[in-house]
Amino acid sequence: MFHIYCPYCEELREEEEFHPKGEAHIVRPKDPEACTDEEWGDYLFFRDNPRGIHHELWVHAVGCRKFFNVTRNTVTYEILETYKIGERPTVTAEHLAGGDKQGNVQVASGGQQTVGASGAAVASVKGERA
Amino acid sequence: MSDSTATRANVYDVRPKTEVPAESPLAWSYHTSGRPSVSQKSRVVLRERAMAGHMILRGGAIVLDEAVRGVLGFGLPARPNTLSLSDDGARSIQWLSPDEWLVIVPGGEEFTLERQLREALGDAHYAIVNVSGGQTLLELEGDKARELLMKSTPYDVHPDAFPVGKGVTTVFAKANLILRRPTETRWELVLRRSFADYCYRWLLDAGAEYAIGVEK
Amino acid sequence: MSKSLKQPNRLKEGGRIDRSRKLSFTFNGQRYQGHAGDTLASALLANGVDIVNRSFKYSRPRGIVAAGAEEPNALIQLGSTEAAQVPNVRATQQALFDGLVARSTNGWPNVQHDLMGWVGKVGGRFMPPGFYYKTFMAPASMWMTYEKYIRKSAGLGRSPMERDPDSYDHLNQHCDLLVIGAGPAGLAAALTAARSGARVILADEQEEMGGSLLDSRELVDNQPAAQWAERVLKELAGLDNVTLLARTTANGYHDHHFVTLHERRTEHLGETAPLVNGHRPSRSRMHRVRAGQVLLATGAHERPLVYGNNDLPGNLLAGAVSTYIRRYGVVPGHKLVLSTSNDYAYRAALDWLDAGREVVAIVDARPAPNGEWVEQARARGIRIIEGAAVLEAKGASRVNGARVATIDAGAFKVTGQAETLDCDTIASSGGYSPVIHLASHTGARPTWNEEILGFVPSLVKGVHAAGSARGIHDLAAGMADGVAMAAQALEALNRPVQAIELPQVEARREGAACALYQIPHEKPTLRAPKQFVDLQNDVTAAGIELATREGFESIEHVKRYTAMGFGTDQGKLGNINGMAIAARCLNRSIPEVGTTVFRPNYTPVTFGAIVGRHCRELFDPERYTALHQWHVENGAEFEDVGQWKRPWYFPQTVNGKKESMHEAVARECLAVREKVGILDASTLGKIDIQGPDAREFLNRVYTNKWLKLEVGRVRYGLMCKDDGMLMDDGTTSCLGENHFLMTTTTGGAAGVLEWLELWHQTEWPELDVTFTSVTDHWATMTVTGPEARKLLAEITDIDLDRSAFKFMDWREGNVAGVPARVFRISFTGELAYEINVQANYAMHVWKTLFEHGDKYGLTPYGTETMHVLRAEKGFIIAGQDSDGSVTPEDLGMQWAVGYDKPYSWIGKRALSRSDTRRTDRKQLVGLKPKDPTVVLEEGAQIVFDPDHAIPMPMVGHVTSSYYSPTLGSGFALAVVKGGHQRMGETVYLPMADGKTHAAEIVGTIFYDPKGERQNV
Amino acid sequence: MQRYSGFGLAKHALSHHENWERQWRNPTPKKQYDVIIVGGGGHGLATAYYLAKEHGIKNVAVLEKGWLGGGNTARNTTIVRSNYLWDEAAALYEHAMKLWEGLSQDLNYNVMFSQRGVMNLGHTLQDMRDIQRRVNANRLNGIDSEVLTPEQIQEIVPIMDCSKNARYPIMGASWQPRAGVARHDAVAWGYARAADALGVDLLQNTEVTGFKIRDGRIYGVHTNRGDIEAKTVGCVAAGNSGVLAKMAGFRLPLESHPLQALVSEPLKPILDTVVMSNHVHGYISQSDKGDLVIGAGIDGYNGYGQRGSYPTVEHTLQAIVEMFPIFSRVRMNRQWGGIVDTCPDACPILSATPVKGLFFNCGWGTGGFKATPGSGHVFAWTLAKNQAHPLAAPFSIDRFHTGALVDEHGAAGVAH
Repeated sequence: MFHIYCPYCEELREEEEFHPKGEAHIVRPKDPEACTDEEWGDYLFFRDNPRGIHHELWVHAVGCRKFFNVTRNTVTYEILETYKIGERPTVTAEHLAGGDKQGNVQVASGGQQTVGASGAAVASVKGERA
Repeated sequence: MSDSTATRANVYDVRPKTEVPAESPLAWSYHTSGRPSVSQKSRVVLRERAMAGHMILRGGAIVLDEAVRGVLGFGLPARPNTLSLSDDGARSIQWLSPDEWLVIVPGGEEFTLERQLREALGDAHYAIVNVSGGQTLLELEGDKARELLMKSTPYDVHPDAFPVGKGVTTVFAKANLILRRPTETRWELVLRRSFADYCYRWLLDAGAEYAIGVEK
Repeated sequence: MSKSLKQPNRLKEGGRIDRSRKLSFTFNGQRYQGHAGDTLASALLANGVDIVNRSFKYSRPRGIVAAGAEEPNALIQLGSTEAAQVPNVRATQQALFDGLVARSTNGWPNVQHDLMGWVGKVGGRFMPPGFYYKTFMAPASMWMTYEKYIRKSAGLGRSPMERDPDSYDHLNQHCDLLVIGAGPAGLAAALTAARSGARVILADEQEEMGGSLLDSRELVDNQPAAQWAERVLKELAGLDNVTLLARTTANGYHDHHFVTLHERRTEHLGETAPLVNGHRPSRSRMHRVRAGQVLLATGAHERPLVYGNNDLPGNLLAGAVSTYIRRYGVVPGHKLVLSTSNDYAYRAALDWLDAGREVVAIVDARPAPNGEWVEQARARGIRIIEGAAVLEAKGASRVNGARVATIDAGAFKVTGQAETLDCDTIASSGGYSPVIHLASHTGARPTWNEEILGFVPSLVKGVHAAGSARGIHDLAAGMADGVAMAAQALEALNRPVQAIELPQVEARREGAACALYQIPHEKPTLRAPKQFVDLQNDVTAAGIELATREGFESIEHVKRYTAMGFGTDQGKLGNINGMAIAARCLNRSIPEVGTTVFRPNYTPVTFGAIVGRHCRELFDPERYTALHQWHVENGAEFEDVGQWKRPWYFPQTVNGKKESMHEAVARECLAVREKVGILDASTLGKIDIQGPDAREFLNRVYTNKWLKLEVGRVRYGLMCKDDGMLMDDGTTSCLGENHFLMTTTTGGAAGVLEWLELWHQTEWPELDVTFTSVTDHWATMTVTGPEARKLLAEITDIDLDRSAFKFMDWREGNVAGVPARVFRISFTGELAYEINVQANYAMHVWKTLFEHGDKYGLTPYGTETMHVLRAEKGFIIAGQDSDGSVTPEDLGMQWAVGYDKPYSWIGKRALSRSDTRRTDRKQLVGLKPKDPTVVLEEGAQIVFDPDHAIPMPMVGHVTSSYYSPTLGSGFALAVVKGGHQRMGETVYLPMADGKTHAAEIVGTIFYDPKGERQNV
Repeated sequence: MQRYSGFGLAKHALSHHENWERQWRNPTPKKQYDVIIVGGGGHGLATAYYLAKEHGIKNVAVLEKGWLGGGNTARNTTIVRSNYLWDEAAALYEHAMKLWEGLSQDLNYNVMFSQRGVMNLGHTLQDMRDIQRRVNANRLNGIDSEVLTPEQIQEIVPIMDCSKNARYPIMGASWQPRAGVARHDAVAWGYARAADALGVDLLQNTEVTGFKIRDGRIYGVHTNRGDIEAKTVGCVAAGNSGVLAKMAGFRLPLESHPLQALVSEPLKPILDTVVMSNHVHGYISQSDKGDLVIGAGIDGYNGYGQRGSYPTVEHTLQAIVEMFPIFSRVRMNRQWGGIVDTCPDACPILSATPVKGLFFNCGWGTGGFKATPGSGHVFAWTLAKNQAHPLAAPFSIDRFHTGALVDEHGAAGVAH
């Protein structure tokens, strides 16, 4: 059971209070009518589904009812940061693969869940790029 | 998209002007599950504070804080998951989310309060929703109250993690509720009406080993 | 009888049992006696019971092997009454209580004389691993018959056949540091953390805390080691920041340091929870622990050696021998042969000798052992056979000899002439495997450590292991490690560390152990006497060899092909031996063969404990409206809608006979159509929407138009997902220029609110609007029927004149003296008023309506009547007439689709995809059965050609179907391919009973098509 | 291939089992194959077998990064049924069912397919509508399926609580007598042995690290054991499909989720059928070894960790004890998780891809095991003919663009 830092409640809460809502940062096309069927289908259904770092949307359903983003390793399940809607992640697969800060990832205030990515997380991200 | 006009809302008093029989959300529960009496052996005591006024405030903290201070004499709680209380403890405001608070006042005050707040808030962006019929408040006391809560909610109720003045929305058995600690010895549970019977039966069942009693 | 009460193997003194308290118990129908402090296993051994079970596959006699969680054989059925039965309890973990009743789980007619044993002996050779994959195939039709007999021999214990009389509960715990295991490392760690002020939980699975200290030969501070444990425990018990949980097994390590601890609260007291102050406590309790850091001090399990007939009763783990002697005062035999690969096991021989019984020999696989205990054994005159091992045990129902010879372990060869030693007990030790189960639950793969000849845990961040659990088996070093690891955990918590002073433990010189798993035999493994690896699943070394021979080379394949490690002990004793054997066969090293992964639970846990209080009446919340009591008192039958209990219909008793549903519904329907009915509609979701952008928001989430809805007006709306499929529907009223009240379906309420928040928070945060659930705040009563106005007029101050209060208007005023919002909307097609009042006053208003309603024939109706009435009007139920593949257009509701709204509302774009543009989509129509007495089955499939062979092309199905008392016939709503263009055509519904119904496709409105009745 | 039979077993017993042959070879990879199958689970092995057996394409390699049958084949709850709602899904699963019915004999490997019947309980009026809809559809599609009353249910499963006092009383059920369970590992091994015997190279510990793509066409794969060429590549790697798609440069409409299951300790036989309830959310059967095999729905978040959240296990057991109160004292032995690739419509993808010659068979969600023979059979046809098998055609990736989903959600038949 995950322990998730709600960036609005500013504390760690049990997973039972949250609902996962799939991949984060999916933007609805500005002009849907101008989309082809393929573009519209991509928006509706196609996902990155990475093995490793995943940015995902959660809602603090039994709590403040706010949606927010979670950066989580889908293999180790380690949560690397959580951040509010409208913010961008500071921990990304590219960032971690880059290397130098992997042991001690600094995150914007309030968003910090756990400091640093585990070796396994880094390895899996690297593996994916190899 | 937004304009700066006042929130033009439908506002009116949902309380009857005349004496009309009213039933708390626990009326059915008392009828079917009864109220185990409080005895010497009771290490947990339950008490309903029925028919209070419950209001949801939505809007920006700074604006609302000023209005609330003006009307109620005390401000919004400053931090997430906390509670502010009037001096006599009869009125409270609880943080629910960055733009949402729960105000609980003695029954009958809510409509006046809403009118006064709306007046004070003027053109600001805010919302006030009366939810008094939709919830009720239970008080829990006794030396086993904390253990009873540990049986029921995954939230940490240890005094280090849950000091006086804290209040959270969290999971309670298979329902959810607002759990707060206004004083050293007292816990408060704000229940949704339709789940109240389930929560009550849960409390009686889980509290049986502490000889839980229910005060009238 | 009197003989069996003697406890022949009980020592005169010693052990941690309470000799003053005698407990009697029954095993396989025989009465025995033991003492408080015994486990069932120690009591059985004390009484000289050798055979405790029969093995699963070969039905061989089996005795007790171990003293703890790793025991594979002594699985018993507990319970004297049907309801108290517990299957597969490990006798080594069951505390003895007075009156305990147990029996073996296998053996027919009994474990002593088992007929299946004969089958196992003769047939065993025909049952190599995987034998069932290779046979029982011909003829194909016989498999189910074969299987019937295979199943008969399945299983260990049996399920109770009655309800559990006990209850279970959960306790949610939080701590800074969870220490698992209260042995030397765990106690040292817990004390360190406790003195440092951290919130500590210390859990230990045994009846008594102390772990190996309880049976150690070593002295701590020059006193028996157990005394130090007692001192530490006493201090910990006095600290507020410490929770001690004995009899509590950490059985699962879940994500982010969430650990489940199963506390057996009463299982040591009786087979059901005893009364305490007039109340029965929970039988066991699951602590759901969220820990900041976790320290695993779970110790190690001794590995047995794998030799011929190593499963005969009388073969024990060396450490178990010591435990039984020192902790329980029981010597499980008279003449001992110890076969070992290491020094530590020598304590078994020394303890045996101290107990006054004969040690025939110690057979040590090492060429020249010389550790301190080895020298002690020599000095005490024990014969030590060096460079040798036990090749096989002799005996029929108990060991009566051990064939011993020198071996070359590396070359896997017997090098000397075998000698048979006369003995009744063989203790063996092949080394110690750290208990890494919990660490591997986290997904971390353990790694092989050649130095300690075992897997050590890999640890994710926040998990620490100390002492034997990570291969530090030395007592002093293990305690020091406990302190060090606790300090490491506290540092991770940013807590200052208050160091503790470690006690004095005399250093003991210990020789190196050798790697030894399977003992070679003169015969090749496939022909040698059975050498068991996994005792519970009857997996032998030969079986593993055969698996590798057949190409099963991954250890996972070997395990699955042989079933090794799939028992209730999850291979605690056998897995590493099995891997070593596979490695030998494949000519690889152990880590090359693979690693060993464990899953929760560490030891089995009753379903009840996991379920906790969430069963029976508390399985799932029942949600009630404010009028529930009235419904109950007026005889309502209820329908489950989500978690709500809604009145389904109100059967009346007419002439002493209770109405059927059909009769009640017919009466209720006619009452509404002809007079007036009342429905409790409080369960509908209600969302208060405020803000200057509320209107724009509605315009985007609903398919239809909202910008011009006036204050005082109500509109029906459809909500789609962005794939264009209908999601929910309901009415929304304009309460103020910036204030709306949305209603949703009963089941959709929570989902719709979250949906609105999702779009607002993530996509359109610039819109100034808020959503608040007021479902529970308002009670809703629908008064509907031709007499509705007259009735309501009696108790309201609202002007009900049709010109002042029009259809699809709402008004506020008082009803029965209670402020109310009244909505003139209709789901029945009749004149209708939905009265909303603050829920605390609902019962008063409802009763007042009945006080006045009698003369108008006011009739309460439930959801069934509501369905009939709405279907007659062609009103849909989202989720019944639609199913996630239905667009508003499919429903023929183009009138509720704002094609020219400027903003591309949710669902709009999807309606123009190629598939949603098809003209032959399934479309909602009405069906009129050709035979008016027929009520079509809901879910009946529709075909155009009833004579088509199976498979028949299906073109749709019936979504709603009822008998209409108003029309005097059955009628239905259905979806039919291209249905909107097929009015008047006939379709067919072939049913399971062989009948085929014919029906005409008609419009969806069966009653009052112009809508005049609701608009009066 | 050494033929298996009862007589053969007896003969081997007399020679102390010293003469059993390998069930499959351990070959070294060739440089080039006609077809490469990525993924050595049940579906991949079945695909290879049918390619060789039905289409004469024997120069085939199955690349498995771990051990054969080590993915969901090894971790599922072994339910086999074909009573799906929509014609397209029902046809595919019924095709599989028919192959199941002769599979042990076809493979000369007893996969212990046990047709002990599967029951889907209904607890609400809407459940019953859905059940009737599905059962009627099944019947007209030629699939055995019927609606049971609570009395009939009680007769088949006497130990279940069918009383009116239950929180959600049982109102009825759908019942497919031909459905049942099979021995999951044996399915992979049986296909492996049979495919190997036909000349297919089963390459274990061989991980695909990339695709060789030129001008939008595939011509091989990179692996940890070197490059291997093939003009046709089929990916059948549940739990890894998204990762493979990314390597090939496109995305799929998939999310990978944990799906948990658990078993009790072995019990004497007590439950003869498979009982499933979508409403209280749990399903249960008893294996031939005596374990109660139990599962529920997927965890909501993406996960490749082969484990899920503990509350899911709690809720599942609550449902089981609600249905079977007598199991309260039975003990849970082990729990584990698989990784299921789920599509938005709860139906699989059997499809060509934007890369010519590269095909994907994925997205089976919780339905993978039961489809194994049908999936392999249909996918082999598709690979052999470079054209979708008629049963596969509705399951192309295109449907997520046109909107022609086969929506098994809400059909009460989706879970497992």
